[in-house]
Amino acid sequence: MSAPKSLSEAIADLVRDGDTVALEGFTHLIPFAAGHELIRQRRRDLTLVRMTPDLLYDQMIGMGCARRLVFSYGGNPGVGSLHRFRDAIENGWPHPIEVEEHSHAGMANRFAAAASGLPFAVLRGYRGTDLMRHTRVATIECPFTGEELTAVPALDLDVAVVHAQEADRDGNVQLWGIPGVQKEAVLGARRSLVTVERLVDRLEPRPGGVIIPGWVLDAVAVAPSGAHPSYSLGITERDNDFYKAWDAIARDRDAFLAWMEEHVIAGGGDR
Amino acid sequence: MSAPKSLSEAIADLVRDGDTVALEGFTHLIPFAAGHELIRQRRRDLTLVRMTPDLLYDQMIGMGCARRLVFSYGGNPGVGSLHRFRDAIENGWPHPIEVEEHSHAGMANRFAAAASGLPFAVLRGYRGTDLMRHTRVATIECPFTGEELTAVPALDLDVAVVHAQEADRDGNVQLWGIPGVQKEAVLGARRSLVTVERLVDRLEPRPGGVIIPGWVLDAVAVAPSGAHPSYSLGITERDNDFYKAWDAIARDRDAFLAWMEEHVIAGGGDR
Amino acid sequence: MSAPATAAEVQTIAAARLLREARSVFIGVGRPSTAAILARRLYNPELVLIYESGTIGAKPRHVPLSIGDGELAETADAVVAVPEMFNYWIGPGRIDVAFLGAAQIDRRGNLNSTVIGPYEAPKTRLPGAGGAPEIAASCGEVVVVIPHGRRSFVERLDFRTTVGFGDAPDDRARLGFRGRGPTAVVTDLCLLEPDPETKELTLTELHPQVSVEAVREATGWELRVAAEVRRTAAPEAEELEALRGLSAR
Amino acid sequence: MSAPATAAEVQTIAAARLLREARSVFIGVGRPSTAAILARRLYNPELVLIYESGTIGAKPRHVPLSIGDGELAETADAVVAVPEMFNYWIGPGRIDVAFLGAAQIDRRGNLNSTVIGPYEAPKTRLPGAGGAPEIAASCGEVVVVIPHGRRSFVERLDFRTTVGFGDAPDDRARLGFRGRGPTAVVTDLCLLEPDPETKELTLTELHPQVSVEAVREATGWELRVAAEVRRTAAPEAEELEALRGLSAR
Repeated sequence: MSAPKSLSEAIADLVRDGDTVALEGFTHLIPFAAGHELIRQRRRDLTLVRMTPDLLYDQMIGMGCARRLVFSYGGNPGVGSLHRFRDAIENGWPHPIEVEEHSHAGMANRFAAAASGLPFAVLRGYRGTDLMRHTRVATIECPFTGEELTAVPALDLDVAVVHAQEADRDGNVQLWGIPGVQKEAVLGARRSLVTVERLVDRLEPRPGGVIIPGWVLDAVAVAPSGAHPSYSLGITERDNDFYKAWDAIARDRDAFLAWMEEHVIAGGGDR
Repeated sequence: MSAPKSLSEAIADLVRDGDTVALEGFTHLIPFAAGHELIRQRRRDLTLVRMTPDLLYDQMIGMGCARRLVFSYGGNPGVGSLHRFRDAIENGWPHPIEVEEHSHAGMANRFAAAASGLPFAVLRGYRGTDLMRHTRVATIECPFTGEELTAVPALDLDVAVVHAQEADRDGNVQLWGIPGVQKEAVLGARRSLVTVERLVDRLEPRPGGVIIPGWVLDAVAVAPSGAHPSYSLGITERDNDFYKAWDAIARDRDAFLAWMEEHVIAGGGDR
Repeated sequence: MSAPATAAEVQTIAAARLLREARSVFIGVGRPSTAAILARRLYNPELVLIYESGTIGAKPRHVPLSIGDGELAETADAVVAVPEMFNYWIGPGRIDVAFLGAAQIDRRGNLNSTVIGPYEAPKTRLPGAGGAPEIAASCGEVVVVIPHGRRSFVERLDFRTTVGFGDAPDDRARLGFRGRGPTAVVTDLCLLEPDPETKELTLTELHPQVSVEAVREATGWELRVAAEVRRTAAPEAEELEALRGLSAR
Repeated sequence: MSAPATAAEVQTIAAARLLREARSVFIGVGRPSTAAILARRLYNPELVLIYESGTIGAKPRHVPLSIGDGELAETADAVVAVPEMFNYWIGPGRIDVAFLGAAQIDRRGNLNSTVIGPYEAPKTRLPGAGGAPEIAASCGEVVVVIPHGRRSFVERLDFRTTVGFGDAPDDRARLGFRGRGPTAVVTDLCLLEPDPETKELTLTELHPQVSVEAVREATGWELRVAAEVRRTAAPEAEELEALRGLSAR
């Protein structure tokens, strides 16, 4: 890890067209600023991986960044549908996307397997469901008991992007609050970027703090409020009103494009 | 979880002759007080499980509690041999014990599998070693890549005992510092006991704090300095001099028995 | 005097009442979440609320919009990473009750939250599985909270996202599941419970003013009705007041 | 003027010098730990020290007696649970160099830390594997720090606890190992490195005042000697002083 970079430079350096990219954050600490930069830099043909696509991937799908989506829950939590995600799958707008879906337990274990450098993980899951026939899992037998369990393949991530509360000047990162699968995403990807609310001289360990050493990261970029409308516990609050308002914005293609143009494209890098 | 019990009552309630018991704590927070209580209560035929048997299992083996030992590193860290452990294996004193040994990676994954309610875990490990032929592991093939990996069976624990810094009056526990495999041990066992340095009215979350809710525990007992000569970070210090002195005490059967009689048996429950 | 209870309010209160004895409950967003928070408030102050975001023992004062709102993390006894939540807490069956919703349910309590229409070309793309398949397999029991109507109570699911009782009474055992499966389905009209033998969902309790006929009408299969159908106790003033005080921020 | 360097001190300093360029090093107790702490002090202040107890980036001022002393946790950048240490950090090959000790080593750098004598009835029961098998398989490279003598440098191990190069040059690849294996063995007499082709350990550097003959004498197999054998630079006063200042508490 070298010194912090600008977000636009970090994205330009680390993410290429056609990459498999996970922007993670489970409800909390979703890296919106980084996703918006990907939209502004017009990345195409990405395989977008996230447990919960949320508004961020709704936006990226609607802006044509995605060729493929790997996920486990594609809703606007507590509000309803992700309309751009639906429009892409149901109507192929702006273009068709491929879908590979899993359960949360399956996705979490796929991240953990990637972080562990293993080709697969084992869990009790998927059995008896139609998911088994529509996704990439396999049945595996316990060599000790003979019991049948389910294997899921490790995620194969080119890049992971996560958001955290703070980094020190050596690029060591600390996040606290709901930790999701961020550590697994970063450790499971070939390249990684962490956006942070702020730089500090020294990380002061916090209750619930997860520290990711700078030497396993490729870049850190400062992006204040970079999780909005998601949040950074202790620094910003979840903008639940925006989550609700998004339903109407995203329902209509033109309203969506106008909103993205005004707030993301024209808004430049300084949201 | 009900209210905290006395240590002698908790041990009497939870641990039976013949049980498979893990007293865990990786160098830090080793539950010596609980182990001494097991010695005083003359538990027999135990299968003793620990990654690092350390002085505690040296004492329990020497006092005849163990029928079987499951472990991955049986040394006095930084000092040398565990003489009672060696005497049992090399000379069958005070009686022969069976041994099942693993690597640390294997044991850690066996604990994690137990905590996950899975019959086995997968790792890259053991391959090419003589360990593979002398312990319980199996080769397993990745159903996606065909790669051969190693499976280890989940531990099958009747009881887990760990030590922590503090508990509140509802039996919620917090430990901090090196967390070892304590959470996995507690979650992977049928019954569990946590000894703590102190009771507090309310757990104040700490940096690095691991909180184990009282509702997954069977008993909490207060045992101040209950990790000595190991330590409870922030409360007691590791007694390195004792670790060094143990070498001479344990080397000789009579010296060992005399020490145990004086400090553990006659010392009663209030060490 | 406050307004009379709506059908949705009766549903939420009836669901909440099922948690009087539970030690721990796993909840998602929406009405199941409201019911569990209400239960903790009214009947069971020790009830441990667990969200798949990783918060164990959360104590929300209001109904959170998402399962990851800051208040959940701030008030939780412990917050764990998502892999730990599924591997150490849900998978091994550590949680007593799971409250789940769905878009469709069939007579054996199987759930669809994936698609309406064919999978490859769906008419409606739903959010997908989330945690439901493993939660329903592993938690001690499942309570389904779902609106009652012919679009949701269907003869045949478009997609089986989550197994209730599968296709036969012994399917859960055959699949190696730990939990007992759906023990109740709470709708805005009634409560259904599985027949002890066949595991087919059976009408056992009607909400106030609802008739058996109305439930039949809203059910997309030929409904089984228990020999004796109970009547849900009308919400108490205290219950209604508490529920209305919980509205989402 | 201070006392001249002992053979053990030369060994520790020679091992420490191998860490000038490393980003991260995995260390156990004893001389390997001293060497790594010395390297961080003298040559490589950014060196990340990782102990299997879960401490990442520990900054001990003294040599800890155990790998879990409080100072390691208190000064670490991060402290993780043991399953995470092995699964997320060691297994995937995230660590550049591992410093390991052993009771026996053979000509292909395989290690024994399990038993002397037959496994079922050992003459000497050693501590066992600990983290060594997976550490040696996965870390970028391995440096073995071991006293030189016919009891430790043996023709045939009594037990193969840890694979160096196995039985043949391509064994590591066949076994699917990530790391390059032992790149150096540092003893109190010399430094050995694997032959690039055969992977057999070869004497490449003699410590001050040690002869090739003395090394042969202390080696339990017919020793390969490089065409040109280097001479270890005598410890500098600064190196000796720093090493002597690190003594275990």
